[in-house]
Amino acid sequence: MMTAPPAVSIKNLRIALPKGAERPFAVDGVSLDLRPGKIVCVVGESGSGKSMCAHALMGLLPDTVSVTSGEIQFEGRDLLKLDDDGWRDLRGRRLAMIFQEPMTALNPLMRIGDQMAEMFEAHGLLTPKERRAKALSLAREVGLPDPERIVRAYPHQLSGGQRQRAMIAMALALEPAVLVADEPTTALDVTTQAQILKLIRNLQRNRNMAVMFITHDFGVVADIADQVVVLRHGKVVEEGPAATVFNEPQHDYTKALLAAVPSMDPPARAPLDDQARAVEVIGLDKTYVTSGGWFREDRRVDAARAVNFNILKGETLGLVGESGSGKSSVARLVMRLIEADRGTVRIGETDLTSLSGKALRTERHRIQMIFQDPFASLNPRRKIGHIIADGPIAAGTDPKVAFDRARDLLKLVGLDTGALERYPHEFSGGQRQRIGIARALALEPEIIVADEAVSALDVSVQAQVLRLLEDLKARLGLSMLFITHDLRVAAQICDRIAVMQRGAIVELKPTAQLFAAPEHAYTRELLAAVPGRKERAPAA
Amino acid sequence: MLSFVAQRVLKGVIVLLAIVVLNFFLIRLAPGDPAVVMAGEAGASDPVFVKQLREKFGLDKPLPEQLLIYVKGVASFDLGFSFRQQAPVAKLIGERLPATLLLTLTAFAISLMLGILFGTFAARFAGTFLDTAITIFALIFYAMPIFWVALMGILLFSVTMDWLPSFGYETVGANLTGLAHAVDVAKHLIMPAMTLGLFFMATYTRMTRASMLEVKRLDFVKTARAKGLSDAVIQRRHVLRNALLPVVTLAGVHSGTLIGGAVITETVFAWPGIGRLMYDALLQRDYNLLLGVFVICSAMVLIFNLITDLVYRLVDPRIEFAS
Amino acid sequence: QEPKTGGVINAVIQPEPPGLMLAMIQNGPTQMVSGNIFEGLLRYSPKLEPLPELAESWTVSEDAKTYTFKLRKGVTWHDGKPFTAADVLFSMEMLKQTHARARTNLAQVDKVEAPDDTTVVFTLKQPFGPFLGIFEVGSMPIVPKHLYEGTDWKTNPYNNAPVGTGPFMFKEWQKGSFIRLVKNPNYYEKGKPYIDEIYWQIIPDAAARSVAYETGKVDVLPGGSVENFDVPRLSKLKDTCVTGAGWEFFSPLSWLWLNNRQGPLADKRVRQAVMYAIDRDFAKDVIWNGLGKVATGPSASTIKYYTDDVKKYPYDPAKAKALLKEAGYKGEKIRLLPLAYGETWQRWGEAVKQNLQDVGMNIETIATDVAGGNQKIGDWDYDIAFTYLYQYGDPALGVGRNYISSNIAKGQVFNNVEGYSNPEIDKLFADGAVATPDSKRKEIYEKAQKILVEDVPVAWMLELQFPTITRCKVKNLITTGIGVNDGFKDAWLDK
Amino acid sequence: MKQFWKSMLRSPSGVIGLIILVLAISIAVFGPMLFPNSPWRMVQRPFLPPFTLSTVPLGTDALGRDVFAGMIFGARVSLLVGLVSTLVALVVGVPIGAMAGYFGGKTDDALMRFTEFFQTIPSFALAIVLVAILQPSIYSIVASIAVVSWPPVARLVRGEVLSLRTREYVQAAIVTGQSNTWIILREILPNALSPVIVLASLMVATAILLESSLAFLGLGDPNLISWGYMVGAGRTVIRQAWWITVFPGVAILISVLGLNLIGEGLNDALNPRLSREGR
Ligand SMILES: Nc1ncnc2c1ncn2[C@@H]1O[C@H](COP(=O)(O)OP(=O)(O)OP(=O)(O)O)[C@@H](O)[C@H]1O
Ligand SMILES: Nc1ncnc2c1ncn2[C@@H]1O[C@H](COP(=O)(O)OP(=O)(O)OP(=O)(O)O)[C@@H](O)[C@H]1O
Ligand SMILES: [Mg+2]
Ligand SMILES: [Mg+2]
Ligand code: NI
Repeated sequence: MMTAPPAVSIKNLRIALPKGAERPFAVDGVSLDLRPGKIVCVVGESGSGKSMCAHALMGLLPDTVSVTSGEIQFEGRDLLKLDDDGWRDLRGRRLAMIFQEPMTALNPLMRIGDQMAEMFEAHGLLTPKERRAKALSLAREVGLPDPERIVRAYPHQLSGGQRQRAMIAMALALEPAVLVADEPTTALDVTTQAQILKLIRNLQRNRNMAVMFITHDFGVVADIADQVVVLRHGKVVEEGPAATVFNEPQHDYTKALLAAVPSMDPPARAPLDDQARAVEVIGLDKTYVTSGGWFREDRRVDAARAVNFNILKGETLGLVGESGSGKSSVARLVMRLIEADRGTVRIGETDLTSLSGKALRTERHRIQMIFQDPFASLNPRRKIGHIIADGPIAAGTDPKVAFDRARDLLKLVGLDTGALERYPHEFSGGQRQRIGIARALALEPEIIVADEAVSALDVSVQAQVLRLLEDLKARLGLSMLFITHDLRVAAQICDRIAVMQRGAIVELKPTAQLFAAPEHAYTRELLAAVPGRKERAPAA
Repeated sequence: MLSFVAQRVLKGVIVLLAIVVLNFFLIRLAPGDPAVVMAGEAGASDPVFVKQLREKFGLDKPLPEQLLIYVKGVASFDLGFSFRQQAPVAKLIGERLPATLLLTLTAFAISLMLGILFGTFAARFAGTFLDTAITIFALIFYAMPIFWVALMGILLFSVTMDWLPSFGYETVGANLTGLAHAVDVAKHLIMPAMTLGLFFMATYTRMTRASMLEVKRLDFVKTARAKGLSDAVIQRRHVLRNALLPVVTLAGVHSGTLIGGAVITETVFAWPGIGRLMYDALLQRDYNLLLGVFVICSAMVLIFNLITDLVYRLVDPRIEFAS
Repeated sequence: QEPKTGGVINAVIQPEPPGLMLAMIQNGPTQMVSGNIFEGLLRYSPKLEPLPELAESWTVSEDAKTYTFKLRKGVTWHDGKPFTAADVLFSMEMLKQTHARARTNLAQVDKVEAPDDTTVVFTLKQPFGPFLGIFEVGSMPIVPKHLYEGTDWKTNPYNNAPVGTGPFMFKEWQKGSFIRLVKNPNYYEKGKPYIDEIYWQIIPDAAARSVAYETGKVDVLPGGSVENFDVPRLSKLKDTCVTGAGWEFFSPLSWLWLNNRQGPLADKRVRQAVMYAIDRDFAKDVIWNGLGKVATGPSASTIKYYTDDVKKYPYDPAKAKALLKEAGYKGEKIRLLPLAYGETWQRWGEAVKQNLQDVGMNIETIATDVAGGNQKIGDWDYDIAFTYLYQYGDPALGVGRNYISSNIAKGQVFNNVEGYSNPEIDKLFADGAVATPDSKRKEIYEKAQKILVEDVPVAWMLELQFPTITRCKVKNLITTGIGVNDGFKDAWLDK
Repeated sequence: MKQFWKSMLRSPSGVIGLIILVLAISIAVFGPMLFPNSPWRMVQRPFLPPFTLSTVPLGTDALGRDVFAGMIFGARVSLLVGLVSTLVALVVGVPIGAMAGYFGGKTDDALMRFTEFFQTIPSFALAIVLVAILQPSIYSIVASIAVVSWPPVARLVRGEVLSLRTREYVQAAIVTGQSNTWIILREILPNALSPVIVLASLMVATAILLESSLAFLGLGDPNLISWGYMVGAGRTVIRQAWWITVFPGVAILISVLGLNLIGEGLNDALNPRLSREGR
């Protein structure tokens, strides 16, 4: 099988970035082959040039970048020498692509079916009626429920997974020889992700397609890759069959990446039963109502249904569940960023839900939050020093004291004090998240709520931040509510884990117990969906 | 949908009521007494006579009472009586409204059509000479005072070339009917509508251009390209349609400015619309008439807004009829 | 030349009249259009001699207190009903309530009677010199009794479709576009009018009016309908005739109200300085295109008993400066109100401001529209204000009202708003109105003029003439002292 | 800030616009000092064509006043009206929009109805009425223009704030216990600024034109000369003396063009998608 001639052969590809970019070449001397019936996974940290390779292969590079050398051989031609018409002919018909963001990759104003039919229209195939019929059968093929209805729906009326299925249907419409999938599941929750991965795998096998699959998630790679290519700073650092790369990584970078993948085995933890309660959440209810109109009924979402839990001093409680299950809503309710319909949140002895205005403001320092996106959570126009010191200053601390403390905090999270005078965009993602942590600590809180605090980070950076959190928590005796959709992360950091589904907590148990003996069906489903469960990161 | 329209109408009525009440006082703040103006025109002034006039038109009553009478009238679709023109306000406005609607709607259509056309071109050839040329061309009409452009148009097309009539709504005394009449009105309409429309065209050109460039960058355009669709289809079906949405909303919001801009256009081209009526009413302190014009104009703007909103919502399936 | 019958005339009317019911609305454009629909008892020659109109003849009693008018027979209203003396009596009653100037004039009348259908007798309280001068159509239009008696005049439907006895009948008014009058086929003067139809075109913008004339869309530009600066160019167009005639009855005279009550202008010397400081010849030549005349005093030269044997105020900035110095003027701020009647007046305001500033006066222009300006002037809240007023042929009608102290009444415009009060002048005007014979009146009014010119209660500027521009084929348009207002009665088109 | 100037100077339209604006402003500021002749003084015979006399290089108007002096003094008023009324509109519109967007709910509803009130009355008509009521003067003109131009600002700011309010850094500020005023001023507004600045550059242009339209209807400040006034005043004599309108007209055109170019440049410079393309 390995001897089959490559469908696509990228040779020595070099793509130049415009002046002023962070490095001169997005991709520098990359060579790789895609063979029929094989999935090549391209992995690497964010910005390593994965998407650039994919786009070059589809001839969809942005105007500002250009290929300076190399070739892409496909069916005996060099794609880089193709003219517009040539490209148009190949795209869709012979080369197809699935994009990362299923929402934005579909035209919001066109019905799904029409967008599928366009595939045929673009190449002048079939009559309009046949196209519609074909769209319907495609929808069925990718397992979209109720296909008759869905082809008439607009993208926003579909769930993320459904949209991604529609994208896949489109990509497969003309049975292309090569499929390029650029992080097709990153935006999806684990259960949906697992379904989509299975779908791609099956379709690819059935049609003997060559697939280039881009991801940063080693779990995913472990699940589907035949061949793995590791990119770093635009260069291939390692390449080989999946098993080889996983089990005998050659390059240090690959090793580091693999080491950083958290394991599903929860480490042993000291019991905390004798500690006092830091947070008590009693019977929280929250329902969002969006008025419908257009002959539609109002949309009601129960984001929290009788949510009860408490966190002991020094404990980390994990809150997991698929996307949309209500995790963030609970976090915001606990933080009093939104108002609960019912229920009480108690911090120590204080009933937070009964406070408002100034009284609330003065109590806020006791519970702080670390936000998901390290960039989005820092005001791009304020210096780090201010970002950290603003809270204490608002609470009445003398500015000089507050800045001194900010300096100490930066040291504590491992940044040098020069950072005080810089702006957020001058830091890396991991550094930014550290700033976020420093800000949360500045108010000397008793409790920290971390809502997907590490999801936006690369595995390697993620590992660093998690270590830091553990360390700080132990040193400062904090309690933590740790929200994540990543069960691997949860396994590593939580004392107990609560599983949420449709606004309700369905299971709450010490971590080891939960992983060892999930009781609720949903928990089991969730655990099963974690990609790469079969393989073990060797360093774990 | 129905409840949405009902809600919007209700809110519109509230805004209109506010307009009535506030303007009622606002207009009366202006120095100048309508009775004195009228007496003055007779070339004499006589206290007894002025008093008679005030009584006749209820101007001697206390303001709150006058307001009450007015609001009651408006509630029963009676906009009051014009002291000055001695006719019901509704009738006076009714006579002028069709002309204004014709002018503003045509100008609206022209500005949108040309604006979108040029904007599309500019976006398509962004950064090239054509783009710059279009931008400058559009800006010239935007940067020139309407009254000046109008006069230039008259000099060029009426005086020098003698192609188009320079004033009015139709050829007076020609007594044309049917198609000939329509053609005649159209000929009269071209210049005013163009002058007014070209000014707004600039905004839409720029808006369309920016919006197109923005949409062009969105992922689904890449999807479309990945399908192998031709450029023309991508531009039309994927880029333009999405790019138009903000332009249409802006156009709705702009309608107030458009109707306001008609005051000058109507003046220069002697177009018998309500813009001019309003200005004259102001000069004469014809309170009821002025208020009436304001109410009607605002109602028009509200309706315009509602229509563009509805269109927007129909075209864009994402929007729910949230209030 | 023998008049020809037929043809359509397009004339400009500016601004659009608010209504055409002349008895109730008397602004300039209304008079101009409705002067052809309604008629008065008399009309006046350019020399201001009374001419017959609805009244065929008239006699005045010995004691000058009884005026008997013989009405024309066989006159009908446009709706076919006969016109009789009852209509005249009714009109007098109605006008007292609807026509400010008629009301003042009729105050002299003790009673009006109609011994028969064709005779009307006015009995005055005392002799009133200018009485025969108050019967022109704009001052005293005769309205149909049968359509107005017992109705609410304000909402009478005939306000919008007026019915008169005049040579033209109202046909159609498209608001904002045009007013259309058609020939009255039953007009009592046989053969008249000659013109079939008149379209009064409504074009609000001055430049557009010029273009309309230039492109042949209109044939008549009545006085004031184009900017003065454009007149020389238009008059050079071929087949174009320009005349300044037709304003004799009105004799518009422009002046600056000077607030005699307060501030620097309370000082006669400062007021005289204003007269010296302003270059009125410049205004005449540059702003008014050489039309009109520099005024010498309160009376226009076309008015009875005018005299130029008064103190002269030539343009003399040096003298003005000297007078100001003498009066001790220290640069106090003086507010100037221009007249919001368009470009010409705006320019004039600017020029006068500049003139006054040149002699060291500290002028601030206050802009208002007409209504706001009237209010300010009426409330005496100004220092200097532009105006122009009609003089109606006789000093007792159009001159005295602005200078006698009994006419000082706050809140009113067009009376003695400057606040000039001089018992001698009061007496002279009181005597002048009732004095007989003519030579006596002449003596009185000449004396009054001398005193006023010395005191400068207001600063007289120009006797205005508004040029009427027509195609030369429009003949006989202006034959009387009231010009275009009743001109179409005799006009004809030389095709 | 440095970044901003860099990207600003990289866009050619921005540079040209800046040059024009700087030129116009220096004429407005220094011109009258170098050229102290009053533009109202009648210095030569009326309708003197341009380029005939070196003392009145651009000819004279209907009263024999120097067109060149008018241009220089006019720059002051036109630019002042444009800039100040825009500033006032911003001062009114930004807080209203910010409050509506930030507090949402009833506050938003009330403030937006209020805004709508000003937006549905045809803006020019409202400006005319206001100027007429307040009597024409530079103050009332600026005020009226500001009154009709703030609603779009408020709407824009509201939209921006509405989306910024849910940003994580704003929430971070809330949970650290900062006050609403502080959050609006420090966290939200600075980030809503770029579209506002772009809009403002267009508003300056609109204000200059609005002033000229008011002057055309005779509602300008009679004591101050502006380009709009000159165009309006010369319009009726354009057949005899083109120069009276053409010079100030071109001046308006160039200024508005310049401001628009700046707006364009700002748009490019401040739009992260454009300026950060490739990072
Ligand atoms: N402001 C809102 N208005 C209406 N519905 C909302 C709102 N915020 C969240 N929702 C809905 O509430 C549900 C729970 O949302 P929430 O953000 O709490 O989920 P989550 O578990 O944090 O998901 P994710 O993993 O994607 O962050 C979802 O269905 C979401 O669509
Ligand atoms: N349009 C562009 N213009 C200039 N530089 C770009 C452009 N798009 C991406 N780059 C740069 O090219 C490099 C490679 O980007 P690429 O999108 O291929 O990364 P990636 O590996 O797909 O990362 P991610 O996992 O975040 O999607 C990065 O340094 C990026 O900043
Ligand atoms: Mg990528
Ligand atoms: Mg969440
Ligand atoms: Ni992930």
